[in-house]
Amino acid sequence: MRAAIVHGAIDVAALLAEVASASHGATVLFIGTVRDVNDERAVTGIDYTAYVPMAEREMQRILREAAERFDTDAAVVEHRTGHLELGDASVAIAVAHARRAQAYAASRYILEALKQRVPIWKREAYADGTREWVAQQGAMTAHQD
Amino acid sequence: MRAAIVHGAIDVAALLAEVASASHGATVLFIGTVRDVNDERAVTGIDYTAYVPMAEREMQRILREAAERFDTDAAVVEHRTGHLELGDASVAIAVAHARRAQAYAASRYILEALKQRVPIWKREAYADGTREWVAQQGAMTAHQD
Amino acid sequence: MTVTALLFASYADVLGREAVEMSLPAGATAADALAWLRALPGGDALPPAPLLAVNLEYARAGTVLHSGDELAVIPPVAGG
Amino acid sequence: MTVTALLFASYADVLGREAVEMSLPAGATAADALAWLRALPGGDALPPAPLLAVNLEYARAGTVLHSGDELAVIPPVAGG
Repeated sequence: MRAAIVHGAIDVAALLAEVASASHGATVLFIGTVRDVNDERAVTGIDYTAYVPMAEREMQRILREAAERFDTDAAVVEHRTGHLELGDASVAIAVAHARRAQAYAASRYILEALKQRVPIWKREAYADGTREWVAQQGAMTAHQD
Repeated sequence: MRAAIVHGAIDVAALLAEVASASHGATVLFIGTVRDVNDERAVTGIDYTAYVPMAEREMQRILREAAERFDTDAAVVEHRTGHLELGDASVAIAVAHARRAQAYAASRYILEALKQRVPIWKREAYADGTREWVAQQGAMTAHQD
Repeated sequence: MTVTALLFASYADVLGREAVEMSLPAGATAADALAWLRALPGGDALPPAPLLAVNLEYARAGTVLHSGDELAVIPPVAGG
Repeated sequence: MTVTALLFASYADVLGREAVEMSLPAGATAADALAWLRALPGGDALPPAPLLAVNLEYARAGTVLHSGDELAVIPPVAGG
């Protein structure tokens, strides 16, 4: 189980190789890529930034949670920071499991938890030349007291 | 949307490239691989065979069903036949979608439908030297009258 | 009329072949073809109500066959 | 005592920097540090109750800080 913030292109083949094993019959790979539209605005690129040590720690915690819930022992997640062009992969999650239902469920769990609470931010650049920090819908936004 | 029975190794990178597009932010790839254990028996390899023209037709139909249910326009599935060793990929399904929930749901739908009704068979080889045709749990087994 | 039967996996094993040319009377159904196959040596190992396909589509046992049709007897599938 | 505040994304933009050394009285809480930051030029653009982290862990506003702690003010996240 490995979680990393990376600065260059994500090598999904390497992630797949990392979780591969003859004891797992099911592998689910999720890849998030930069879309050309968000909220009906034409997007031309995204800059991602992260609080790197906390983001890696939080992603590691999410992998441990997935391991407890879904009995996953083979999961890896990488999130890219810096400037991404349309179609570039911002995040990739690879999960291998003996059972396909758990592989899908763990993959989805990791993705949703990452979007909700890992300290990563994105600034979208639009076709009209403007740029804007965008919040993830459903993300935590205030501290709990 | 493409469905094929293939006879050599499945090229998952090619499948990912096939569904990639800047209009899709979420890609889910499922890979089914040969496990070393099934039903507590030590497996050493699997021979897959198919009724090829019907299998391809049925997989195409499943992709069309997924397109209707989940609004998927980018999905591809390949199933391999012949002799597979431990860890070899028997099936790969790549789905890209604007929305991650639909990408996951379509992927799962295609996989379950394939296992249930595409005419493909497998003969497992076991560590004790025996071989056996194995049925998929939950697969259709009798015609409906 | 002539109809081709295709057999797969364990069904091909029990009948010792993967294809059989069947000579059937006009109006014969998929069920009639199945009875014909079950009368072959080893054919009694075929289940009484297997999955059937006619011309690449799953078909009911009552489906009427036509000359040149391809009837497949489909063992429980195991793709994935 | 000295505590380092880290600012990210839109919060770094409004304060014009990504890190600030804060001199705080002993016993100060994360909420006190936040008030200190909000008193800086541009600081009133920070929300009154943002997400906070102390030493890489999400923390409540009442968390007591210690010298050398790292306090991060976390804008709504947007990974994925």
